[in-house]
Amino acid sequence: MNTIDEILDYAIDQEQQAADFYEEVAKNAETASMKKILLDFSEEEKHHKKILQAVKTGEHELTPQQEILDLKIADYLVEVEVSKNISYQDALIIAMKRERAAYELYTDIAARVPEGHLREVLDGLAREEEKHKLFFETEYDERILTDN
Amino acid sequence: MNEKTLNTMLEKLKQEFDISDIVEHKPRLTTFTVSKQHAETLIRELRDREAYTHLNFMTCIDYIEDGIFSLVYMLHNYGKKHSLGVHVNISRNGEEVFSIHTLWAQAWTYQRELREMYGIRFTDSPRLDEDFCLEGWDQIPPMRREFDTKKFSHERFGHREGRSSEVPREHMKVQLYPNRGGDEE
Amino acid sequence: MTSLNRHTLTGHSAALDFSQPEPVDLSSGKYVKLWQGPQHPGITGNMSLELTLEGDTIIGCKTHVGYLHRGFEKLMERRTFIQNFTVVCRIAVPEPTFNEYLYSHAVEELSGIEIPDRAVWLRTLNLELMRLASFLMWIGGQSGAFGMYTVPNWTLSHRDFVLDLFEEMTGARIYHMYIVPGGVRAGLPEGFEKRARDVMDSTEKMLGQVERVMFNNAVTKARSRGLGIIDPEMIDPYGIVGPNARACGVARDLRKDEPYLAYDQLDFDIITGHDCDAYGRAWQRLQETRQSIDLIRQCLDRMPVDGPFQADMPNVLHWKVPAGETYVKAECTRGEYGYYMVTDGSEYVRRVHVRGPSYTHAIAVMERLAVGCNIADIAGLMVSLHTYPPEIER
Amino acid sequence: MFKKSLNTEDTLENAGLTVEEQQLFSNARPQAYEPYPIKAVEDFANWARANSLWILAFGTGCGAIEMRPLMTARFDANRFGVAGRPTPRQSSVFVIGGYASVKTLKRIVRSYEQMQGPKFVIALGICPVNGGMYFDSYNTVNRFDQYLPVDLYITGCMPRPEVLVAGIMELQKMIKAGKCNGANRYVDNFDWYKANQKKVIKNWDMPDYNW
Amino acid sequence: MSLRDLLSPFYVWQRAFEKPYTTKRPTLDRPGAPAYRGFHINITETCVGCGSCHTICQNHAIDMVAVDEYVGRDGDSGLRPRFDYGRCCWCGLCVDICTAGSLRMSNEYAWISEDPGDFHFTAGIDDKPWQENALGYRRAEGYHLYPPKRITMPMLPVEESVNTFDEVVRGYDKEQAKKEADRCVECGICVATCPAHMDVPDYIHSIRDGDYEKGLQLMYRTNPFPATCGRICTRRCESVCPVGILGEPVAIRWLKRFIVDQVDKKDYPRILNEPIGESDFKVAIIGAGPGGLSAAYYLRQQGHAVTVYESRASAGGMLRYGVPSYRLPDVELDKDIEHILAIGVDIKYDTEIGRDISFETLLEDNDAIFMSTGLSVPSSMRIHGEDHPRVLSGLQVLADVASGRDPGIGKKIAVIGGGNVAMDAARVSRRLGADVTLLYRRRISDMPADDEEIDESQAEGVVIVQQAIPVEVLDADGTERVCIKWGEAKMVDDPKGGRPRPVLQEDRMHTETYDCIISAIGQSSDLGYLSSEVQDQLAIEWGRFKPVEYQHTMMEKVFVGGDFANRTADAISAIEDGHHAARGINRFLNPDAFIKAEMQDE
Repeated sequence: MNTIDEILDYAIDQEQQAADFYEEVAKNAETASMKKILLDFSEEEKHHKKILQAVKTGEHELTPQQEILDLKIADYLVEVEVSKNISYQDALIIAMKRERAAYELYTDIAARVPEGHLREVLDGLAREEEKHKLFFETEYDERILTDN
Repeated sequence: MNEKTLNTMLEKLKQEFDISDIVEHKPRLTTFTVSKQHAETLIRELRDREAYTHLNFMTCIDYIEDGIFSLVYMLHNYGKKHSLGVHVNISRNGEEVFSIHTLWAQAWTYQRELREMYGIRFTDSPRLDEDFCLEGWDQIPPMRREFDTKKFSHERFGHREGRSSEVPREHMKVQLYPNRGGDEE
Repeated sequence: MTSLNRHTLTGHSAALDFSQPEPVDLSSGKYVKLWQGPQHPGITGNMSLELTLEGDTIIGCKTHVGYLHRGFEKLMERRTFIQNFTVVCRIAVPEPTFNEYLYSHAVEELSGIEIPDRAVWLRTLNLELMRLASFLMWIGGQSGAFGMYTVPNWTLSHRDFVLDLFEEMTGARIYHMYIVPGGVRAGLPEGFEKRARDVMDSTEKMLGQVERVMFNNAVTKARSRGLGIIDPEMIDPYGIVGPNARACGVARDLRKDEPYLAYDQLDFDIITGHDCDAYGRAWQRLQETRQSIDLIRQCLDRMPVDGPFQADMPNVLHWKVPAGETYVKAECTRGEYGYYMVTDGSEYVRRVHVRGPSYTHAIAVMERLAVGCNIADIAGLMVSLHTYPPEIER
Repeated sequence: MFKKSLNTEDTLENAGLTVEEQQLFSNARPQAYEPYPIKAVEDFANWARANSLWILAFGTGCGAIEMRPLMTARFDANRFGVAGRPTPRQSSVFVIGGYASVKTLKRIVRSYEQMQGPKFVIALGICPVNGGMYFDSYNTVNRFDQYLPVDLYITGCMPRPEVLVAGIMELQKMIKAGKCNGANRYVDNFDWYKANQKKVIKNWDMPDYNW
Repeated sequence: MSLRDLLSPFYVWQRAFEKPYTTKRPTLDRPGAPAYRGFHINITETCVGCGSCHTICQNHAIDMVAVDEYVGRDGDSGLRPRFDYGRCCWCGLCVDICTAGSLRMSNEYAWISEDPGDFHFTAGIDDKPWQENALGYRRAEGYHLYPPKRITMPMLPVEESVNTFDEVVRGYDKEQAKKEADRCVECGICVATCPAHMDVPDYIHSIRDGDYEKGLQLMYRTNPFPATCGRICTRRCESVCPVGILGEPVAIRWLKRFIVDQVDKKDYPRILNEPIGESDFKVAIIGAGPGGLSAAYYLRQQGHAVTVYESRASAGGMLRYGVPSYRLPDVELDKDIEHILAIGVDIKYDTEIGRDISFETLLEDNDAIFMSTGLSVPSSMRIHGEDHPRVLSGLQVLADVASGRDPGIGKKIAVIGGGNVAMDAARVSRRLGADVTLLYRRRISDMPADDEEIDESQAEGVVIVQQAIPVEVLDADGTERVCIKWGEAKMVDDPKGGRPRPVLQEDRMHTETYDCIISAIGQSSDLGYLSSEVQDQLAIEWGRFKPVEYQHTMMEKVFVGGDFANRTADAISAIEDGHHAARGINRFLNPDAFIKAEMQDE
């Protein structure tokens, strides 16, 4: 992974994998409503993928300097298992954790490459994942942590 | 007024004129009811003997539910600074009443007004049938309670168009929850 | 007083002859029937006099009222207690606040509401200002009726300065709607006291000038001396009250006799006169105007500046006053003004009767005093009795 | 001595009068005002009219109370060419002082019809507009424009002398522009006005047109 | 006649040298006094359209007219006053009574027009020159036309209440209730806001009249749980009560309770005397909570044979097992439930669908089904160590206490959560003698719990720690104790809007040991009794039902309501769901009658 295009391709691929993952879980979900939720997640990932593709063609720009709010909800939750009757809460936890992992990955790599355009792209990708995480964390905060 | 003298006087009036429903509303105002046949003498006696020389006013209350008019003569004693309200109940159906126009100069004006506003007739009261406030009045006397002034005004004088109002509660029901609430189908 | 009582008790005085004059034979050509008013500059308010003349001497007079009849007593029976308070002031346009006070007082008395001290003083001040404004207009009217139009220009302008005070205090010039059942609607605005004192000073100065040009005026004297003499024996049989009675030497003033509001804490004496004619009544009113200025100053001196101006009130939207009956009265510029109120425990008043002093002054008294007058003096006589037609017909 | 219209088709009935009285009163209809054919002359006439508004001294209701300050020193309406006149014959402006009771309305009609044209009506306060304070009273009319043509309304209760001055200035403007044609409206719709008047004035014992 | 008398008139010349009285430009130089009562100004944003101005106006000068931009705002009738200046007498009573304080008057007084039809306008909507006027009449401080303050409710003193499960709120006496009822302005905005659309102004009116039987009848038209709602309702009505804008809202809930308190239970049949219709239909109801019983009550009135299936031993659902008796004594709940049963509703206790009888059988045997099984499963925090035996659920503690069992909480406990269940758990624990610390991740002002609950629990000695985010449960010394690790949070504004969100500050962690931790962070539904096919058919979304019109689901015979079918999850919403479902079931069972009636209407 040396060129920017390679990195972007990797990121795009990661998003596709995520989308596939949710589709797979949805397939096994027991109720139609949960299926729908998971397919929505999948759509969300496909949307992310599109954004990255746009970055690659230059139609969209990453924003490496942007400050993204970190609610730190994902950090302290337990890992949950994927199952047939997965709840909405657990689905959100899985999603948050995946986005967090991706964010950490890009941040890690970015720390190891020298300063320059490449690092900026990696930082930008990290920000992008952080945004995704915030999206799910906000959802969790709104819908799950109602009385808490 | 000294309470004792007041009570003495009322006691005397009770014996002489059979007054009833004595109510002391405040230290300076007492009212009672007297029958029509005693009333004229009573009022004259109050004026000449008890020094209730001032007629504050004379008016009428319509108790439509009881079918009576209650005439009120408010008399005042300047020396004792005390007022007496004399109620005389008469039937609402055109019962004729004695006149006190010989006792006070302004009395006939009150009687003329009561004739016009309530349709009460006072025996021998001067200029009784002259118009007082109204002119060409073709309805029942307006102060009688069965006369609906708003309805009459609306019918005869009309109102300017271009007005319409909503009741908040009904409006909200129609707008926000037409199928709900207490009105069962 | 003693002589008065003797006469009314025996009932043989000429004052007790209230029989209507014999109708005259108009077809004889000797007499003329003349209507004065309602559209006539020499009439107080919107009313009319039906005069029978022999030459230019009046031999018969009938008062016609009702041109301003709005049926207040009926309207009040179909309005709630709070709604009525806005209606009553309309009963007497030149002097609305007495209606407001008496109506509010009657309602308070029947529902057992005690108004706070500050409201008592504000009401007293309000009523005295009203008295002053009303007298100022009256002086102008009396002077105008005798053909001198300078004085009205002075007094009406000063009345307007008093109205400015009202405007500041109450939010309106004419219909103040300030005295509300339960108290008053607001305290005094900032700087009011100073402005009120200025108006009092200038008005007092102006009254001195009025005294000189009107009361020492040869024409006024000639026209008003001997005009409309009220026999003191007429006072009780005709129900004459207020300055009209006091000018005849009868010391009766409700502010003193049956003190209401803060009048028992104010320092004043009943003013009486001895001339029973139009001049005497005018002089009486001039002195009472000055007394009123003095009372306003006393009110301003002693007005509490803090504290509530409204009693604890129920929700006025569905206010039910307990069943009861009362008669409350106050001394207005023309004498005893009274409200007789009967309630039946509902949200509406059962019956209100408004007793205005003009009821007898403008009809029974006027019809008697007019006889023998010159037609030219009838306007002056009418004004000298200080009558307001709207309080007659309501 | 009395104008008696020859054309019987176009006369008034005067049914409220006795036969004897009918002989005494005119039965002619009112006539519309025709402006001068030359505009400059009419404009000049309007200018003159606007600057000599003489008000009929008839305090019909509570609005009359503010006429006194208006006519005295403080607001001094005389400087606008306004003067009070004791008789309708000399007056050009009728100020309706608020509510009109039925009894007064009869006198208002009579006074108004006696006024010389061109004449204008100002209605003060809320009551002539839509009944105002006395919208439910059995003795006051609610819409004054049903009975007489009104040129200008000044709302409020009460309208202050200041706004009376403003109203008079507004009226002057309208007159100068030749827009005040209430009197002609009255002539044109005379029967309608008369029917409305008779609907509320039940003892009609005067001529149909008081000229 | 003296010479002096002849000369005195000439004295007037002296005034020729004084300043004239005349105002030079009267129309310009003389604005109204600062407090002049002129034309109206209405701040339409603040106005809620309660119509008090319309009611008080003795001249009928004010019309309430719909203004589109305000239709549908919360606690707003969507109407605004329109003034007729052919009527308005400038008395200002409308300003005095204005509940929102939005109405005032300008000191502008000139409005001249040739057209008498001109003189009306909607203040604040129609453009008028005085709209921006800063001066003019407004209600003076300390002047009221209705009492702004609420009648204080008698309560058990804290030292007593913390030791007993007796009801804390003692209820008004007749005098107090009448005075409180007097404060109502009868606008009816609360009726729209109340989920059940109760006739609030009408039953408050009946208190003023002293006619409590009529009040009870009015309440039962829309709510068969007045004794309950009179105690524990979330009272959204009070939050929109216009009287509360400048003062305190009318105590609608306490007044409702007062009516019920005045009527003896044994008089209910005589007073209410519901006519029972004729019907051959059978309706099954799953869950005897407020939703289910409400539906049963209104369905039974139509004459249907109604059977309620309840998994527990008593009816009432969350009202019995989730609400402590110091807020809602059992006897009061029974007053409501017994009347519902008294009109002929059949109830089968200890009967669980899916275990004792299958949903499919029920579906087959009945003409319609109403499901209202609520939210019975406590939510999990999903933090490490949560399955520690000393971590209890709030619901369980409350149910234990309600059933007379000892929940075994110990002496020093922590409660996690900020909702009403958390408050209840905390206050119950106080009554059981424990020292209670309540941890909440946001601020107290963000708590979904009732303000009164928060205040009372604090008064009773519950220590509320706000902005505390639990991150881990740890073992403590001994099996009877447990440790919790929590971190302080700071509130950060959400750039996308919405309320501020708590963000954990990792450098500010605390660890504390307790006898137990009660978790009360929310509940979710247990739909285990429904097969996944049925669940699919019912189209459940986001873990909750989304009924269509009249609480109907996508399944022909099935109607739903209550906490798992609405977003508000309170008793009054469940009651309305039940009532509305009853309407829906009637329409569903008798479609012809309704179509006919609707056609007649048109």
